[in-house]
Amino acid sequence: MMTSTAIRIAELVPAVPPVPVAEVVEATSHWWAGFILWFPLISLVLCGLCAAFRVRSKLPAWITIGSLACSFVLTILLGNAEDVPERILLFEWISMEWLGGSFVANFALYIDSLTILWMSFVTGLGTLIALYASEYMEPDVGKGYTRFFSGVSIFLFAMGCLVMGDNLLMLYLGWEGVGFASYWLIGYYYRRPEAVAAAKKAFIVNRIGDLGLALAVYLIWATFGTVQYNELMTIIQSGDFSEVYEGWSVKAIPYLLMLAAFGKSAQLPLYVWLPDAMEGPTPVSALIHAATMVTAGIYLIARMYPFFLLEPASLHLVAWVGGLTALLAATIGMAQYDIKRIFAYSTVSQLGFMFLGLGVLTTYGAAYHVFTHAFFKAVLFLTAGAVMHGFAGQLDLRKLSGLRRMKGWRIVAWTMFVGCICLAGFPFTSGYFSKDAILAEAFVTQGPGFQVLGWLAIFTAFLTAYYTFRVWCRVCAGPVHYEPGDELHDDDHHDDHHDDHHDDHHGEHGFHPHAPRFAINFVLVVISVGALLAAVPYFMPNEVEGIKGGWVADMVHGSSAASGIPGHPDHPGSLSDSAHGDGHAHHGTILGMDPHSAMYYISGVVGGVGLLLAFWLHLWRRQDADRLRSWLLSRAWIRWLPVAMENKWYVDEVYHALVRAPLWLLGHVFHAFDRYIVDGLLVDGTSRLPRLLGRWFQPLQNGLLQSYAVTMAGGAVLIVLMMVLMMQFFQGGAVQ
Amino acid sequence: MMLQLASTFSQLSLSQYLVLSSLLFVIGLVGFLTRRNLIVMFLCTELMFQAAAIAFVAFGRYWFDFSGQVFVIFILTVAAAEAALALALVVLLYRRRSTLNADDWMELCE
Amino acid sequence: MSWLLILLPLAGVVAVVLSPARMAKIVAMLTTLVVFGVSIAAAVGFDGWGKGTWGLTGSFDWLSRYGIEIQVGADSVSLVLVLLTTFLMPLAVLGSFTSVRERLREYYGWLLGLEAAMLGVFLAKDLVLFYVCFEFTLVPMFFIIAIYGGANRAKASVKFMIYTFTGSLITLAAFLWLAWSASQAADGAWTFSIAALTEHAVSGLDATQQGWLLLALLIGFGVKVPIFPVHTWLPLAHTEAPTAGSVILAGVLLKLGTYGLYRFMLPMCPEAVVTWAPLIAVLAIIGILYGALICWVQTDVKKLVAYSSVSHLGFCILGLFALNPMGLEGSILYMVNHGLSTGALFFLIGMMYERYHTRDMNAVGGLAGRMPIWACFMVFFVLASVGLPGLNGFVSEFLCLIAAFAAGDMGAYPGVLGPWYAAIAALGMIFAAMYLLIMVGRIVFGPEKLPPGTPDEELLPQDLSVREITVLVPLAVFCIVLGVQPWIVIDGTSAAVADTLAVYEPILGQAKSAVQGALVGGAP
Amino acid sequence: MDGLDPYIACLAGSFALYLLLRRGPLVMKLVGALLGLGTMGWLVVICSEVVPGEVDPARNVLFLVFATIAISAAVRMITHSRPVYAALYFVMVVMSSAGLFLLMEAEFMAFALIIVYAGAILITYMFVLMLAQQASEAEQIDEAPLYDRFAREPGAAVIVGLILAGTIVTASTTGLGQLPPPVDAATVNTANGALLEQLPNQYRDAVLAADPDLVWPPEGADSVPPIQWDADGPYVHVEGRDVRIDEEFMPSNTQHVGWSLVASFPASLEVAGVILLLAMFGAVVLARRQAEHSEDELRVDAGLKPVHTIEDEEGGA
Repeated sequence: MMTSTAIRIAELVPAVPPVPVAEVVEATSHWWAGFILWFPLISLVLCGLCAAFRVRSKLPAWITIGSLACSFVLTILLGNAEDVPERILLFEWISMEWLGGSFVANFALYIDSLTILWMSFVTGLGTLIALYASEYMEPDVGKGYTRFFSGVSIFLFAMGCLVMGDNLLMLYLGWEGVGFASYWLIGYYYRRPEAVAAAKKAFIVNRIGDLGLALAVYLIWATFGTVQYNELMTIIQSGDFSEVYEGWSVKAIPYLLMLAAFGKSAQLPLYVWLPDAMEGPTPVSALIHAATMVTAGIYLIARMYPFFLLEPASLHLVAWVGGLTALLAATIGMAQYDIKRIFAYSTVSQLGFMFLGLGVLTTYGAAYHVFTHAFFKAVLFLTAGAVMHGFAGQLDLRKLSGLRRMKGWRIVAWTMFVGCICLAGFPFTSGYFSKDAILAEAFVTQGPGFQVLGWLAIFTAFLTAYYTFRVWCRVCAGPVHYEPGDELHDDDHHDDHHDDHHDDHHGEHGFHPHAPRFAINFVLVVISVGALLAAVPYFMPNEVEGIKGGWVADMVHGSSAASGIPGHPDHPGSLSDSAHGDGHAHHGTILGMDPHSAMYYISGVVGGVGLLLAFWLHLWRRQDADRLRSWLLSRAWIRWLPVAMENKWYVDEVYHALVRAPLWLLGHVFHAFDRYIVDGLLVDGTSRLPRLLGRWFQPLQNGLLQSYAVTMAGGAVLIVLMMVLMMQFFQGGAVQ
Repeated sequence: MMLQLASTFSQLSLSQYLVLSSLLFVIGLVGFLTRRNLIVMFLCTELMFQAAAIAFVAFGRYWFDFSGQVFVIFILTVAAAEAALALALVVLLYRRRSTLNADDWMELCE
Repeated sequence: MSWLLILLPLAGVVAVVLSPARMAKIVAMLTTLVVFGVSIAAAVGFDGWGKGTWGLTGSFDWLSRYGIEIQVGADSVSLVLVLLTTFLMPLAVLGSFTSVRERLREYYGWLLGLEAAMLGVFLAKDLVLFYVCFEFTLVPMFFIIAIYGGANRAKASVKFMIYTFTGSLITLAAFLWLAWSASQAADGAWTFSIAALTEHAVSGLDATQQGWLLLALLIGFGVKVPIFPVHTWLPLAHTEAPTAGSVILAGVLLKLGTYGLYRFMLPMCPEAVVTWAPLIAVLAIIGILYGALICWVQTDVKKLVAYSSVSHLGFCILGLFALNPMGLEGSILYMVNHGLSTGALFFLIGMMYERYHTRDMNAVGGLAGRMPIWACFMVFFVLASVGLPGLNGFVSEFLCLIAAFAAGDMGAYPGVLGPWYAAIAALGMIFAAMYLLIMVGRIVFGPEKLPPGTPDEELLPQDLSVREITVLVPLAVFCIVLGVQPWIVIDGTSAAVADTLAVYEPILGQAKSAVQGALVGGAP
Repeated sequence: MDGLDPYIACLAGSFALYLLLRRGPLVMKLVGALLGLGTMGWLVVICSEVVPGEVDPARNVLFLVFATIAISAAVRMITHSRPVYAALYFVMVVMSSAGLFLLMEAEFMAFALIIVYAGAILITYMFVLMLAQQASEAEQIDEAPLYDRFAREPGAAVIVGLILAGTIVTASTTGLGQLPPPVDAATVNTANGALLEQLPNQYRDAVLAADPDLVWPPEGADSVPPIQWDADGPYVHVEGRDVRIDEEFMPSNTQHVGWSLVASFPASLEVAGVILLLAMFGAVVLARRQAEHSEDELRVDAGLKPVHTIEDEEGGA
């Protein structure tokens, strides 16, 4: 695996005869890989049948879990197969050819190690979270249950298309498909206006990103004449494209792709939908809005990394946007009270880290962080879900305390602890290693202000540790105390009589939280163990020489993102123009040490300090936190800070004022214009002309029969007269 | 010699009949336009038919072509049919408004 | 076969008129089904798929002195639209079983007459038949709107009639002028054959004359499509028409305009098209964005969908004037897809209206709980309309946009549009998502809200009946089929499209293959 | 000035008509009547001056009498304020035109006109008039309704009539020069003979009346021998000799009309029958519907419950 993917594929392509590419590199040995996609689709169809036959059991859940598990097994089998990368044609989709060109976008799979890496945690976590949801969604059996699981199935199918697709159009299909699944599931509680609004917002904001992707696809096709990965990589390798569109298209492509990635992965300026998306059921938040879908942006950039390397400035932008998003989201997360929202902002923040990693030339770091983040963030959301489920929708961390000491809640408390230390980057946890890989590279890589960015990122890591443990200390530690919520996901229960186990926690006298049962606990334990074990790949020996980072690095190395791995021969090393091409000659330092080893210490210390701060303010002396807050609020010069943080920096309001309101106004203006100017003035005005003309003759149309008769007779008589006169004049000889 | 015809029928005779016919037609037309009584209006149309019939017969006589008279038969037919339908309609209208004044039916106005 | 397709609906008209009123719908249903069957048989037996040839031809002399010989026939493009028409008609009939309750024979008679006229348009090979049928579509539609329409039907029907009629009169003038000019060129031998006139227009007219021809055609067909400034009849007509009327209006009648542009404007006046395509494309883009923004502020659901047609057909026009195979294919697909998804949306709105007697988004909402099946279909077709990949709308929209994008001096195709056209038009994708999801969010989701005066709980309308599901399922199936297997249409029409574009090669030059030549494997 | 004569005559006539139509003193109407009569005379003069040809004086006198009656009756018809009288005047027009038909040797049509027009159609008109005038005449027994007493806009109507009359009169006087001359005797004879050949019985009677010994139709001949003419009249060449045919056996006017009707216009005849039938249906349908409706109205007016209840209609709506 010393050569790059692109070259390998090029070798597979015969020079002559020039036949359509789709038929050339077609692997038949792994034809069953298509079933990774088909299983969720089958599950979708079966769920649909369940809905049609009004199944009132957990059957849809088991169908979904089973088929997702099958997909997972197939993914693992595929990962063990040797001859990746390969292409598997499933069926023809859009395939056109004409003299001098072609547009081929088939329903085909492109399997390489990056695909396998992504699909393994997508399908694996998908299966586990579906299992979790089978219990979590229990109150909705017979009502929304099938709807929920069909949504999950659609999501897995679309995500599969996104990750495994062989061309950009397939990716686009998956891209919009996951967007739709997300819309479908966020709006699951469709009776609640907030949920519907959040779903709509998610879809529309994502569409803005999709626009970027669509334009990127147009531009890529117009520039390179193909949208298939292997062909694209070959052309990039050959460098034979600079003339098209006077060269600007190649520079523009990465920015458009970036827009898409920022939309899907919730980065500045398009992150606003993600926190609102928490209106969906918690398993959805865990699966889609934490672990898998939101990492699609990272995948896109990793997959298209060669395009970004052609335009280094785009990677600067990626890095800065990622870093700033991370910081911004962390500051907002610090000031929220809703557990799920805190986790949502932390997701935005961590995604920012990943983009930072991509921007500072470590696709490996980004991918690794995606991998570990998928586990520990899933754990965090799932525990939050368990809490929500048990406490009738209570998510306010001020109203929950001491879960650790309550019967039946210990597993939840400790798995949440595991998730928290991973997220906080506590030494020797998985998050520690993956985050370090990114942070260190920020100091290593030369770029505009990357040093500053590195320090900002470290500061963000400190904030992360603080707000993570703020949650844990408030909710799980401390004295036992709780208030029930308003039972979010049971809006439509009141018209149902059979739901007996449910009635008792609605009772006026005393609220009994009902602790999670087997499925939830099992899934929590499995994933949290996974979150801890996610550190292991870091220590695995590399198959590929010259790079570090263990298994994940190997996986990334087998793909088009390989040139983003530090140590890879194609790695530019530096993004600043002066240092370009000099490799590691300008290797940065931190405090005089090698960044990689320095980062172990810095990051450990920062994480620890943040953790201690959280323990101090939120466990040992909770009153100090309140005092701090009131102190901040009472000082005019600093008051704006916590207020703005609690109000999410007013970003939603700004968007409303800058984008939505003007467009809405424009809509009304256009509507009025259409009605009064185009239709009223032009169309009706034109039609009024004949009417005016008609007014001259209107006296004739008085409704009196005989005046019509006079007119008619007069007309006829005049015609007769005219004919006679004409005959007299023109045939005058005959008249005497 | 001329058999079966008691007299000659010259162009002068024809012109006399045609002038008579046209005068009758014009009188019928003027009547149609000036009388307000629906029934009298129909009578005027009958008068115009009559004028046409005279012209037909005169031309038929001029050319010794009996199609002219045949057409008069058809005119009679049409007149009869028209009388039947038109009078039925007049009765219908009269029942509604109790008047035969054509000017009372102005709904066609716009 | 073509004659059969045109005459069968007419026979159906007679049968419907003669049958008792309660049998009218059955007779109409059977007729439309038989016509559909015949069209399927015709399509199966058609040997012009993938070739540019004509089939199913037939002719008879009418006024041979003026070269008016009624010729019928179909090439692959028109056959696709014939199939769309015959496919939608049984659904339209089935969909109006309960919504139309009076003057049944008349209603179904008009529907069948409309079908005959529409098929006549698509099957015409000579201008006279084309124009006669093109105009005759107005008559049944006028009565369908004027008799069975909503509260404002009188105004809507008159406006529809006069507006489109005025436009097409100008087109008629252009046609007659063209025929006259051809007869002058051929020493007084008249012909109205489309093929012959096309040939004459390309070879015998100079650029200025072609420009005038283009203008006249644009007015007539542009009103029908409708293109931006001449679209105002459409929202009114759509809103006031009965459900089946809206479906046919959106599904087929609008396609008469795009079909006319494809069949006449593109082949007849290539030089003028090359000159004016940017302007037309700009109008299309204005239509896309303008229509979409207006949709956003509508509260009448039907009006919203109607304005969305203005927006959607902008993409179709954009694809046509990209003047390359992808654009034309995308445009043809768009005609079909818009017919399916917008037709289905009109059906769904009609079903809602039948139950709640309102189309106001402020008055009704959150119907998902009460009508889950309806809600599922609604979401499905909205997504198809939004252009979710995997469903039909995406493929056509994508092809139109990418074709416009790549057509330009610098692009992969020779052409007169360019990236900016596509980039701005693509904003329509976002707007489409906005207004359609807002609609769904209000009438399908959200807290349940019923219009005031809705009867008691027991009397509340039920979910869709089997009949209504039968109407929607075929549409949904075809939405999916065309979404994942668009080659059915693309491969079938590719050669015809290439033939149409052949006249542009001398003007624009061949597709640039510089980059594509560097493709893997040294490619063609 | 010659060319304008007919126009001027028509102008005078129209003015006369206008005087008769407008509301005015009796004197003016008398003036109008005299002017009209004068105009008629002038027109006769114009005709005889302009158009070539001879007329039989006796017939001419009869023609003038009938024509004067017809036109006077027609004028009176459109000026009389009582519709019943108008109808009666129309009968007079019909009678005099029947007389004119007789002068033109159209006996059948003359009597058909009297029977059908004066006898049937006009009687229908009278019935309807009486039906319709009942109510109003009960109130104002000797006053015709206002709308019957005054002509509406006689000026415009007369102008229209003037132009038409001028045009047609000019055409039928000065324009006749373009016509071919009237039929000559030979043509008439040929036509009469041709028709007689089509009528086998009459032909046989004619031949046998002249020569009862003849075998008729002649043996061995496919068709009857043709009628020939010489200065003495028609004869048939049969069995080697000429058989004179008496002129009384020549086909009559009525036979000509009948033959023409069934031989030349059979389809039109059928259509005419259908028209009459449909007219009858139409009249029945119109009258029937009206009868039902008015019956209900009458009942409601009389304070009774209508047969077709109002509730039905409301339920239907």
